[in-house]
Parts: sequence; C-alpha cells; structure tokens
Amino acid sequence: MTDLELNSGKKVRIESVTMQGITKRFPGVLANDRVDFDVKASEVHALLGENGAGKSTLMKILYGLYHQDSGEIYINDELVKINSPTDAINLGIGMIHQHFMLVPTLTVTENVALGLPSSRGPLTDLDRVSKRILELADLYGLRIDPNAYIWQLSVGQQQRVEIIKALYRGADLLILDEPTAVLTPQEVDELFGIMRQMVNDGFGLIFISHKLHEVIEISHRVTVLRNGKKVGTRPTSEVDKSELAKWMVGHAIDFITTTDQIQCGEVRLKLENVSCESDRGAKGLKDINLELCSGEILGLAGVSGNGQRDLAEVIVGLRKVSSGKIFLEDEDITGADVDVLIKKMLSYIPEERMRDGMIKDFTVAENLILREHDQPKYSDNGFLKLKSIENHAKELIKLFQIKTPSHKTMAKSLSGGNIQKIVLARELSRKPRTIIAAQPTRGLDIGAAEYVREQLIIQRNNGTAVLLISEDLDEIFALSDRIAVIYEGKIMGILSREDATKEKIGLLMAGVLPAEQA
Amino acid sequence: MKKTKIILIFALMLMLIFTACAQQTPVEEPDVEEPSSEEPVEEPEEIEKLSIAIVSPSSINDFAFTQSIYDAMLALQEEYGEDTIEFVYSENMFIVDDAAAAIRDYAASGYDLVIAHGSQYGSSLQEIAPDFPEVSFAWGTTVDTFGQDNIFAYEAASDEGGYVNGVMAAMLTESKVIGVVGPVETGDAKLYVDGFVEGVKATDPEIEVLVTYINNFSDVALAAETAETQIAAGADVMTGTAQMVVGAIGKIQENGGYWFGTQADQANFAPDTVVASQVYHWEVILKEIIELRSQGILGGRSFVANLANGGEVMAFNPEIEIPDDVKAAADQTIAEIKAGGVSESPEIEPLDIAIVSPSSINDFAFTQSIYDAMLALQDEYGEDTINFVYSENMFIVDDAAAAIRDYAASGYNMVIAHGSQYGSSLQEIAPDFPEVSFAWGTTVDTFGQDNIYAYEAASHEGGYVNGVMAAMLTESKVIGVVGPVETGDAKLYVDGFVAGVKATDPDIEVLVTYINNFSDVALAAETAETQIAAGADVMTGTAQMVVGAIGKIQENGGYWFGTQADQADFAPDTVVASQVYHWEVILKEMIGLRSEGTLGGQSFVANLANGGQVMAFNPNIDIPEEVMEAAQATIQGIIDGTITIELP
Amino acid sequence: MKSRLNAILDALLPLFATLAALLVGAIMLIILDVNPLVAYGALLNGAFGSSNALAETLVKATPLLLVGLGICIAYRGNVINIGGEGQMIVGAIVATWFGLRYTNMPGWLMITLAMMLGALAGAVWGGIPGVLKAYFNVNEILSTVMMNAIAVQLLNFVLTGPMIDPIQSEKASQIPQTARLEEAYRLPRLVPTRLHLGALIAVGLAILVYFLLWRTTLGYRIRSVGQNKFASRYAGIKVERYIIIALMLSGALAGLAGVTQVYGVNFRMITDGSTSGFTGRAGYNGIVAALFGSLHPIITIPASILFGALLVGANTMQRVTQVPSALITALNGLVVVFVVSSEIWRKKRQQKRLTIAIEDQEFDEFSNEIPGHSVEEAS
Amino acid sequence: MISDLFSLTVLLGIISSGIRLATPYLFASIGEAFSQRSGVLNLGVEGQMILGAFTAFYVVMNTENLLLGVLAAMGVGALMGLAMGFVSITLQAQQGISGIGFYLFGLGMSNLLFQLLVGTVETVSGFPKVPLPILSDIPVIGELFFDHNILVYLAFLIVPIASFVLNKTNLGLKIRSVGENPEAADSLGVSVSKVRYFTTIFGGAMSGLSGASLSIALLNVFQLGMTAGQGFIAVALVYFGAWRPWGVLAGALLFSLVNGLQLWIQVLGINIPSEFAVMMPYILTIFVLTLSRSKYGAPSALTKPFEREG
Repeated sequence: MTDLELNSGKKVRIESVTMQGITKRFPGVLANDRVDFDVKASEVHALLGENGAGKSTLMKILYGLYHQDSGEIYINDELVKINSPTDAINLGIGMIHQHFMLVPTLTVTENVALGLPSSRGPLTDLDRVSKRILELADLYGLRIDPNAYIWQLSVGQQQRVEIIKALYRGADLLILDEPTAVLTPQEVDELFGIMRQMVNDGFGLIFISHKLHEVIEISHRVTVLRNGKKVGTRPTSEVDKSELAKWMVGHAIDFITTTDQIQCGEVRLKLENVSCESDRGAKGLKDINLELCSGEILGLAGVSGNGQRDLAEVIVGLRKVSSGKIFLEDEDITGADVDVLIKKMLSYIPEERMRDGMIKDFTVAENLILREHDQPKYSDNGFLKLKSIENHAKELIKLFQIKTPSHKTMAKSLSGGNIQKIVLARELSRKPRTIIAAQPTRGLDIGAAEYVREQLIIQRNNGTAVLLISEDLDEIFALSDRIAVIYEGKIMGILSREDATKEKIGLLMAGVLPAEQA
Repeated sequence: MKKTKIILIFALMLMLIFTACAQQTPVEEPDVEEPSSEEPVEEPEEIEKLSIAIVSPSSINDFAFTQSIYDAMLALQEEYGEDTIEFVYSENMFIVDDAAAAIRDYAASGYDLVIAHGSQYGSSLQEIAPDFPEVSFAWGTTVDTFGQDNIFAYEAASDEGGYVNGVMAAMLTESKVIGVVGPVETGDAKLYVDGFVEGVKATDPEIEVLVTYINNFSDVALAAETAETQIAAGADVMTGTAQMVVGAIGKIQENGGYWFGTQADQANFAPDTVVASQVYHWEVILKEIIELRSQGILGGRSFVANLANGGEVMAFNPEIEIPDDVKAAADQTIAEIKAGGVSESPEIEPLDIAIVSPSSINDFAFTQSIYDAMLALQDEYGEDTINFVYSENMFIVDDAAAAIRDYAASGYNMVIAHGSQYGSSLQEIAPDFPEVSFAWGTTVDTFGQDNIYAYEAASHEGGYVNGVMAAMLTESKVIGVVGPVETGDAKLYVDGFVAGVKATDPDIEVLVTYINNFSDVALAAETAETQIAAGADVMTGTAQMVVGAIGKIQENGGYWFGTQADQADFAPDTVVASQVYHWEVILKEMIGLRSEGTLGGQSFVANLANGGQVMAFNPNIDIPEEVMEAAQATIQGIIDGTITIELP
Repeated sequence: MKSRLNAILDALLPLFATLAALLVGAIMLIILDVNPLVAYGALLNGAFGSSNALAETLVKATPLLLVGLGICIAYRGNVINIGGEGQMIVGAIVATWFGLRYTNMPGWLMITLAMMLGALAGAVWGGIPGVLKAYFNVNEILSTVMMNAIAVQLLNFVLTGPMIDPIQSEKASQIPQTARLEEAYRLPRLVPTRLHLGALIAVGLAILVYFLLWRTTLGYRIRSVGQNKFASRYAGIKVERYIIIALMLSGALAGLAGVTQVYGVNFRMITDGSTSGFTGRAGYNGIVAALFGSLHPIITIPASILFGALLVGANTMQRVTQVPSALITALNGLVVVFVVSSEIWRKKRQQKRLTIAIEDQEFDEFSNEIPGHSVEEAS
Repeated sequence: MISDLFSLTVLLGIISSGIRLATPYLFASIGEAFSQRSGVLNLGVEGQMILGAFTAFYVVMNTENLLLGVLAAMGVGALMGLAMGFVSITLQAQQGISGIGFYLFGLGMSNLLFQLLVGTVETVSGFPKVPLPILSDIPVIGELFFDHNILVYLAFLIVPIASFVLNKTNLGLKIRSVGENPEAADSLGVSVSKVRYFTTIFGGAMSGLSGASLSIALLNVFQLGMTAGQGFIAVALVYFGAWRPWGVLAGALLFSLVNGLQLWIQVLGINIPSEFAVMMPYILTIFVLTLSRSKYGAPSALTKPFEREG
C-alpha cells in the first residue's frame, strides 16, 4: 500500500490532491453532500461559497480534523487515509485556519516549534527553529520577529506566522481558509504576492473565500459550493463576478453604492484633540479632531491596527480619554459611561462581534436587548418585561431574516452570519441618531453584506450620522460621503468622495501626507 | 505481618463471597436457629442401628486428642448398646491424603456417620461429603460445616477447663512460676493455654507463666527437655497439651511438682502428680448428632463441648489431696463458667449502649478514650451483657443530634454523647425519651434532667502531676505546650499543667501555643520545633495532632508528657508519663445506678481519687527517684485534698 | 412527549449516578463483611423511612439549598465561591450576637432582623473577595479559601471570649458555645420534628433567585457579566460592580444558611475548632448540591434534598451496620465523582436535541428560499 | 517583647520553620501548577496528599524501605490523578466538583485503611537528615539551609526543574499550549488529552509525594486527617504564584514564613489572641497578592474540557 508509505513519513511531493464524493453529516446537518474537489501543484484553486456552504468542513476533512462519512481522498492518484492533522502534516498538507490556531502567550518560535520533534531530544531547540523561520521568512517575504509574542502581533502578522508554521512542516499544499477576511487591503496585496511566489515555487494552494474580486484576482480555477453541494468548477478566466455571485447565492445580486448627495445636517459628534492610551503597546490616539454630521456616512479608512479600534471605543465610552474632549450633539460626553451614551441613541457595531457584541450563552431574544435591557421598553423597575422582549425578538428575526429555530435558541448554536445579524439588527433597529460601525460587513457573505450596506444607507438617508470604520476600500468608496484616513493614531486627512481617489487614500493610509505626495 | 494478613483475608473474603454466591442458591440452609439442647438427654431415646467410622491423626491411646474421641465412642456404645452403635476407626492418619481416602472409603462402604477427628481434614471433607448425601460426616475440632447439610462440626471450649486448671495451679504454686508446654500455637492447644494463663493471672497476677510451644505434636523428648528447662527456671506446677506432653509429665513428676492435664484424664499416667484434668466427653455432642440424624437431619450444625453442657468435665485426681480452698475455688470457678461469666461484677441486666463522638475511635485521644472504656466494660461484664455501638466523626453537631435521637428511638438503654458541643442537642432530645439514660461528657451539667448523667475529667489534676514532673525534669527551664483550641478539656489540662510547673518552680518559662486546629500534625510539629528552638526541652500537649510534636521532641532528645491516652507506646524513649482516662469507672457507676432505677440526674468527675484518671508512668524511662516520689506525693496530695490547684 | 421524557431522564441522571456509586460502595461493604442490602436499606430508611427521617433530610438540605442558591448566582456571574463556610460563620456570628444582645423583641421581628443582619454579614464576607477580584485581580478561589480560614479563627475567638455562654465562662470546662437564644426567637417548627421554617424560606428563596436571574435586569447583568465581560462592558454594564454583587449575593445566601442553622436548629453557636463543626460542611456540600442541580435554582431544590438524604441516610447506615464512618466519607466522595461524571450524557443528549431542532428549522427555510438546482446544471 | 522578634535566634527559627512548612506545599503546588497549566483544575490535592501520606507510612512501616514508600505514595497519587484525569478529561466533568469528590474519597479511604491496617498511631523511621558536605559547615546558614532530609532538598530542587521543564522543553511547550489554546495544539498534532492526562497523573504523583514528605520525612507518623487542609492551601498557592514554579515558591515561602512568624509570636508571649496569630498567614497572603497585582492571567483553557468538534 502506498498510503502506508506516505503515512510512514516517506515524503512524496504533492502533484495533485483529489477528493471524491465527500459526504459529511453532522447530527442533523448535511455539511458536505458528495462533493468532488481537486487541486494541483502550481495552482491556486479557489473554493467559493457563502457562510455555511460547507467550504470549511470540506477542508477540515482534508486536514484530518473531521472524518468524512463517505468518499475518498487521493494524493498523486493514490488513496490516502487522513485520520488526524498529524497525518495531513506528514503528507505535506498545511492549513491556515480562519481563526488562527496560535497560542497567544507563546512566542512565534514556540508556536512554530509546537508539536515538532526537537533535535535536542526532550529539550526545545528554539534557536534552530528561529533561524529556520528567518530563512523561510526571507524566502517568501514574510517579515516576522521570531521572538515576539503572538499577542503583540497584528492580525496580518499572525497570519504570516500561520503560513510559516505550515511551511516549516514542509507543506507543499496549503489550505487558506478565508485568509483575507481579517486583512487590510495592503496586507491582502502582500498575501497575494506571497501566494503567487509560492505558486511559482510549485505549491498547490486552496483559497477559500466569499469575496468575488479576490477570487478572480488570485485563483486559476474556482469551485463553488452551495448548501453543502458542489455547484461547479471552472477556470477563473472563463467566469465573471456576477456569474459567480449567482452560483454562490442562487440568484442574481445588485451591488449598491450611494450615488445621491445629501446635505450635511448639524454636527452630531465632535472630537477635539482626543488622545488615549491603548492596550499592550499599540499606539493609541493622538490629537484626533473629527466632526460627524447627521445624514452623512463618514468613512474611516486605514490599515488595521492604526487606532481604529481605540477611536471607536473612545467614542462609545469603552476607553478612557487621556486628553481632549468629545461632544455628542453639543453635549460634552468625555468620560461618560457606556450606558449613558446608549441612552443618547449612540449605536455601536463592534469590530469583534463574536467577542464584544453578543453573548453566546444567551438566547437570541436576550442578545437582542443587550444594550437596551434596562430601557423602560424592556424592563420595569428592574423586572424584565418578557412579553415585549419576546415580541421585539420575533419582530427583528423576521425583519432581519435571522435564521434561528426560535427566539429562545442559544446564540452559540447559530451560524456566524446569523450571529452578526443579531448584532446589526439590535444596533440598527433602535432608531439610532449616531452609529459607529466598525467593520460591519467583515465576515459576511455577499448577500448579507449588501443588506448591511443598504441598511446603513437607509439610516443615513433618515438623517442618522454614521461613522463607518472599514479596511475594505471598496466599501468605503461605495458608501462614504466623506473619507477620513487614520494612521498611527492620527487623522491624516479628510477628503470628500469627489476628491478622493484610491491612490490618494492609499498613500495617506501608508502615512504619506499630501504635501509629501507631490 | 498482621496487616498483610488482613489484606489476604480481604481477598479471601471476596473469593468466598463469590463462591458462596455460586453455591448457596440451590442448597436450602438447615434451620440452625432451632435450639439444639432443649432438654438434657438423660434417658437414651430409641434409635436405629448406627455404624460409625472414626478417622483420627494419632493413636487411640495417645492419652490426648484421639483417645478422647475413642473414649467417647466407648461411652456411646455403653449407653446405647453395642448392637445399636457399631464403630470402627482408622488411627494415626497423620497423612491427610490417607485420611481422605479412609473417609471416602468408609462413606462408600455404607457407614452412617464418618467422624473426621482432626481439623486438618476439613478440605478433604468438603470435597467428599457432597458425593455421599446419605452419609453424615462430623468434623472436629472446628465450627465450620462449609454450609453443607451433611456435615456436623464440633469443637471444645478448652479455654474453660484451662481457666479452671489455671486458677488451681495459681493457688498451688509455691515458687510463683508455672510452666506450660504446648505443641503449636493454634487451635485447641492455644485456646487451652490462653485460658490457663488467664486463669492464673486472674488469681494472682504476680505469678510468672512460662509458655513454650515446641511446634511439634510428637517429640516427647523435646517436651521433656522443655519441662526440664522450665523447672530449672523455677516452675513447680505445669500443664501442657497434646500427646507429647507425657515427656513433660514425667519430668515434673521426677521433680515432685504438680501437673494439670487436658484432653484426657492423665491421672492414670502419673497418679501422684496430675492434680486435675480437663476431659472431653465428646459423647455428649455425638449423642446430639445421633439424635438429629435419627430425625433425618444429616448435618449442617455445629456444636461446642463445654463445661456447661458436660462435653467437658473436670476430672480431679482422688489420689491427690487437693487443699480445700483450692478445690472450693475450682468448684466456684466451674460454677461461674457454667453460669456464663467469670466476672465478679454485680449482676446487671443486658444493656445496649450507643456512643456518639466527634472524632475517630482511634484518634489516639478523646474519642479513643471512651471507646477503650467501652471495651473494658465489655471485658468486665461480658459481651452478652454490654452491647455497644458507636457513631464516630460526628463533628457536625446536627448530625450528632440526629444520631442521638435515632439511637434513643431505636431502643438503646443508654446513649453517651461524648462531646461537650452536644449538650444543647441533648437538652432537647432527652425529655422525649424518659426511659433512656443519656450521658453527656465532658461537662458537669445535667440540665436538671433526671435521665441525663454528666461526666467530665478533672484533667487539670493529671496536668498538674505532669507539670510537677516536667518542672523537675527540665534543664533549660523552658517547657513547651502545644494546644488545639483554647477551650474545654484542652484548656483545663494545659492550665493544670502550667499550675503544676509554676508550683514547683516559678522561674520556669512555659511557652503555650494554641494552633487552633485539631488535626494539623505538621503545624503541631512546627510549633514544637519553634518551642524547642526557644529552649524547650520538656513538652506536653493535648488532642490528636500532638503526635507531630511528640516526634519532634523525641528527635531532640527531650521529654514529653501525655494526656488522654497512654502515649508511651508511641514514643517509648520520650514519653515520661501520661494521664489516662478510665471512663469505665464512671460508666460502671452509671450502670449501677441505672440498674437501681436511677436513670440520670447526677454528674461524675473522673479524677485521680476515683481511678477515672490514672497516671501511667512509662516503665521504659528511668525516672529519677525524686521525680517519681514527687509525682506520687502530688497524686496523693491531690487525692487527699492537701494540694489545691489554682487555675487562672 | 419525547421532550418531557428527556427532561425526566435528565432530572433522574444524578439519581442513576448515585446508584452507580452506591454499587461501588457495595463492594467495599462486602469487603468489610457487611451486607450491602442491609446497609442501603438502612440508608434509605434513615433518609426517608419515617416522617422524622424525612424531616431530618429536609433539615440537612436547608443550608445546602441556601448555599447552593448562592452558588447558582455566583456561578452565573462566573465567580467561584468556595467561601460558603466562612460566609455561613460570619452570618451566624452576627445574627447570634444580635439575638443575644437584644432581648424581649417580638419573635418575628427578631427573626427578620437577624436574617437580614446575617445575610448582610455574609454579603460583606463574600464581598471582600469580590472587591479583590474586581479591582485587584486577586483570584477568588484563593481569597475565598483564605477567608474561610480567617472566619473559623474569628469563630474560635468570639466563642471562647467575647460571646461565650456566661454559664460556661464560669465553669472550668468552658465549652466554646454561646448562650441559647430565647424561646421566642426560634424559627417555628413546621411539623412536630426538627423541620423548621427555614426550609420553607429556602424554597421560597429558590423561586426568588430563579426570578432574579431570569426575570430581572440585575440577573440579566450578572449572567451577562458571567458569560462575557467584553460584551457586558459594551452593553453598558459595570462589570466590576456586578462581579462584586454576584459574590455578595452568594455570600448573603450563605450567611442566611448560617442564620437558619442557629435560629432553626441549634439555637446557639458551638464550635469544635474547625469550620465544619458549625457549618456541617454545608459551605462545600452546597456547591455540590448546586452542581447536582445544574446550577439552576429550582432544580437545586430536589438536588439538595437528594444530597441531604444521602448525608443523613449514610449516617444512619453507619449506625446500623457499624462500619467505620470513614467509609461514609469515601462513599460521599464517590457519589460526587459519579454524579459530575454523569453530566456528560446529559450534555451529549442536549447537543443532539439542539442540532436536530436547528436542522428541522433550517431545512424548512432553505427549501423555501432556494430556487432549485438549476445553476448546477449550468456548469 | 516584640523586639525579641528581631533577635537572630528567632529570625533563624522563622526561616527554618518556613523551609520545613513549605516543603509539602512545594510538591503539591508544583504538581497542581502543571495540571492547571495544561487546563485541568484539580481540587482533589488534599485527598491525594492524605492517601499518599498513608501509603508511604504504611509501606515504610512494613518494609522499612523509604524509597519504596516514596514510590508507593507517588503511585497511589498518580492513580488518583489518573482517575481525576479520566473524569475531567475523558468524561469532561466539572473539574472543581470532581476534585471535591476525590478529596472526600481520599480522606475516607486513608482513614478506613488506617483503621483496618494499622489501628493506632505509630511512628516509623523516616528519611534522616543529610547534612550537605561543606555547605552545612557554613556557620548559621549551613544549619539553616543544608541540614535537612532529602525530600526537603528535593522540594526546593523541583522548583528550578519544573520551571526548566515548563519553559525549555518540548513537553513544557505542549503543556503551556494545551492550557492556553487546545485547538491550536490539536491542529498541530499535539494530543490534548495525552498531555492533560500526563499532567494530572504527574500532579497526583506530586501530591502523593507531598503526603509522603509529611508522613515519612518531616513527621514520621500518620494520624487521621493529618493534612488538615494543606491541599487546599496548595491549590491557592498556585493562584498566588500565577502558575509559575518560582511564583509558587514565593507563595509557599511567604505563607510558611508568616506561619513560622505567628508561632514565634505565640512562643514569645506577645500578647495577641492566638486566633489572630493563626489568621496572619492567610491575611498576609491575600494582602500581598492584592498589592502585587499579578500581570499574568490564568491559563485560558483552565477548567474547560476540550473536545474536537465533529
């Protein structure tokens, strides 16, 4: 048996991987239904599909984290059995998970060395590992400090650690599970550069995404999954965006943008020379001055980790201001508590919704009143009004099309997209006067993302002030009336949409001021 | 060794349970409850003709074990007639395999009853008996019928005759040294010797009893040699068991001493030497067996030959003139044994006593003291009279209350609440059970209720004595005290101790540390270390965690004074003296009152004067004479009231 | 129908686990030469065999339930309160002091005030670890363990000194106990046994705690803080405050348990120098009872009774069979281990039911929304 | 009187008390630190300790072989650890509570076996003091630090070893990662349950050793319930030490030194009620931790069972 040879550690370079008729059933859910998929050396094969389409499941089977109920996997046309990640690693398969599989309290080197035999027997050989990391980093342009702790790294850097981990283990087939979902445009470009170089070196890459333009940009072939079934496989050169979208969603989609220009109203939110400290060595904010008017969407562009999060938190009262003043509707709210600001109809869609925006072990209904649970509408002298909470939930479930068995279901048992919908439904349904929306479409599939954008535009048209923090420049350009750029905690400039070009914004995001641009 | 045994027994028990489960289901157990001796059989009843076979390990005229069964057969024949009782025997069957073959052979050839007269034959019998369901087997000397309904078991309470012999021997010896020659320390022989020794000691504890087991049943020369040795060591009266003792009898005869026999009447052998013999009359047992058989019961019961049922008889040698007082004592002892107790204690009704106590019965301290007292009571009155149960580790007052109530409700005559914290509960419970006596310790409060006794120990008295001795023994003039929580009995003892020290030498520094914990042995040890570092060379302490402290003072070569239990066993080279509680003294008073109809309402104090507290001096330690004298003087002073203890 | 059966099976799970543990215990009993049937018969009889036995079981269950309710609250707030023993003690000390200090009050008034004071004292004792955790990041397991040790020394101190029964202080033996509360101050008995009003109060509080946790904003916030600190802060909840409140409520209920032990059972405080002499280990056993009850205040009621029955019955068993009490302790340990271990079956089945429920729902929706498979053919 | 506290004798006395008292804590806490670093909270330390103490005592009493006693105690502790591991890793039971169960079981069993097999309190000859050559001749310090029995040295030696294992070996790397992010470790082929089984078994063995250090090295005696809650303190010290061996050492020494101090306070007759003296180590431990504001958090996956989905 050749698979014996493969499993016994005799490394064969992967020329092709073929998955045939893969079926995987979870209790009650058919996650993969007779899916065929293959990838060859020196190509990027994109796996496209909406959330819950079965992309990740299929790849976890390939990586040995799940076991298929039926179906076979062949490497170089030989049948293999992959029972665990160890098997996959030994076969030369590496996986970059959507949620990084890194131990935050360990260094880069330690994370890479974890689980590997050491040349020094029971002792770690971290020096050797870190030397090799630097070699690999050099080879593929993955700049990284081997001695840094993971928690000190940006998301993009963490992803590089993940790639290095796979490369270090001698992977020549790499599965990238939604690698761009958490990256800035620049980081995406960098990643694509790395991917291209790897393809040139003979790697096979599986690129999972639901972002059409990225798929078109990077992949050689694309396979679309929907509802656990394969819709089809095509060479990327033969398909276009709208066709793929139709495959994915099952019906055609119109991409929306704001076209009309609405007159700015009164100033809803004003920041005067606001500075703050940040967590764990990040930069914080320095002398931010910003005005947000009613009836406008102010897009805040910037590379991840340049203070966007701190800015949002300072405004909504989650972070202390070290100097400067913040006014909401002309009232000084510097240092005000979160609950006070909630009552002033300030809505906040946090960036990390799973962590900050909802409570997994609460029911859908309870999550839908998270920020308003003590408002008279839902509570009366400290007692919850269960009936009106229930009605509220039922209403929003219908309105925002949240897929849940009932309002009493625990949020944790819903899919990621639906959990996001709960947060959005809660924040947008309360007729806010000001909205801070941090990466509101991140992690959503096309349909849902368009829906959210639509909602933001409706809010703006109704006179709400919207601060849209996004690292997706397309989104910024599609929605914003004005665009501000943040870099290292400072506002580099604010441009109207007419004046803004991707080039100008891009340079500001890189920290280059207009004066220098010339 | 003992512990390994227990483990083995556990394993065995498990196996036994499984085998028992496997076997017991089909077999109907014969009803053992039926009284086996409804009436003494005077007139032999008419029975069917019976053929009996005996298999026994030694010779029928061994003057001992085998002869006893042979004689019994002759007696039976005499009673029922030779026509009715027909018997054969295989003697000297010391090889168990041969004996098994013999037993099987007899059974197969139609004998009605096969007597396997040797405890070593048991396992053979267990195999053979089921094959011959029509045949009765009898196995001696043991009590085990293997649950088979065609095996009878029989044994002798040879300790009874041994005791009688012992009493007489004690009175006859002039040298105060008695010799005993035994074969192997087991079974019937051990039982006899132990009973003998007990009888001697009960009569005169000063007498030295030399017991030698020669680990052999037949080496007459060795038995003779043993007797010589004992005689040389001063023995003038001797006894012994098994067939080889004839050698010993010869020697004591040569030396003009006395011999006490067992198993067979040995007077014929040495008429001028053998004073009395315990003789087995197995025919008493065999008659019962025969009768049962005639009723169709083939086995499944066990019998004990003893003085009361005539299976054992004391045969006094008429050739020897036994002094009247000796004879009288012997008769009295026999009568007492027959009546069911050798004790001189007053007759009391059987009592069910329950103890509830806060720590474990082997805590080496407070709870153990009451448990030991109960054992002493049982020893004295007999287990039939004093039946006791206990609930230990009742540190939760509430649980203790439940236990007390439960015992009272389930018919116990006396419930002892051995913990001062139980008082409050007792006060509530007692009125609900006016027929039950309660005892509450350690306190003096009966709550004015007439069914509560209160008892406490004047532990400051022993503390004071310890203190006096400690003050005299310390060289560094620093004494350490480790206490648990500053309250109750512990506080009383410590205060008494300090008073004793100060009364002897006011300059001595006494370091008292309460660690506020009853179980932290390590902290007690560390406290001791600290006090030793601060100069203490003599220490005391109370409660169970002090074992840690004792270890430390021992390491440092100092002295320790104990309380609550005799701690000398624990550190023989360190513990000078211990104050020991003898609650049985108090309990006996209560029991006595109860038998007179007084159920409570009195309080008692165990103290040095009434023997409820005893100072146990460690014989292993050479206590300087002046210290010993001071201690005795102090005890005397406390008892007669010339010393009063000033407590803070 | 099926879901009800499932619910019943879930509720009986601890019972099955207990039986399994007793089965292991049977082997030990056999080794000790005790007939397990006789022993367990005695256990059952001791726990439920008569009205008195039943009453004892309920008396035992009362502090377990009260402490357990506190554990339910603390656990929902994601704080682990191992300090029930200490909180019971200080609650009882304060309430007892009050009851002895002020005489000639109407009974109901004194009982009410004493309970409030005891609860308050427990709340303070629980609040200290709360403050330390919320503002100084001191782990509450460490601080509550330490607070227990401090409380017991406090108990030893007051019962041998300031609060000792005046009668005792004059005697040489000096039993460390307070004077008895006057007759009028005692919790009324429900039936002619030791069963007192405290049991009813505890059940009432269980319902109250249920309402508190799921029907009030306070409960909502405690649960929110317990589940997700970040989201709670985002929801405008002052996380530190609710950590403290959760521990204080937990402490208050434990304090109350201490009060009922004094006012309902013993009418005075007595110590043997360790925590458990007064509390009867209820501070620890309450945690077990709460977990038997899946940290749900209502289910904690039968769970406390089950555990109380086990403790009471086991004592009876020891009395009847005369096995060493150490066996009982070991047996209790086995029961606890078996019951927590059995939880996995409940979890597994719940998971299964949940996914089935979602599947049904989702497939219905999908079949409505998705227009056939035409696209697939297009490729 | 208080000035007496600052004399050399007292100072030395406190330090030597501290060293001895810390010994059992060190063993048990280091073991517990390992199991907590891998994500398993074992509250059954007390039960493992006392059963270990009994086992060591019983074996030494019968065989007089000290090494065998130590090994047997560790074996029994390891067995308890294995059971704890099975319950909390394989059956995913609530760790805190199953720990309490194992505590009760250990307490009961040790008591039961003691009653059946030994019956009364006895001493054994345990590990003798081994003065270290040369070092023990140093005045003052020599006696203080280099004249103890071998288990005391071992307890202190184990701290750097444990620190080294955690930080410098593959095993340590696995333990740390499994306790922080078991999913990540799993994805790299590290068996989460194997690592956790290892640490709980190791932790149990160390608790057993801790018990042995009491019964055959420091005290040479077994008495019912003799661990007296030390197992729980040992768990608390792990939190104090922020899951780091050196931190555990600091906690154990602090607690034990203050305990030694309070004993001296009583011995010197400084006039405070003994109850308050006994409280001191507890209060001070909380106090120090309050002021020090540890920057380290608990292992993220502590008490959380791991199960790969699907």
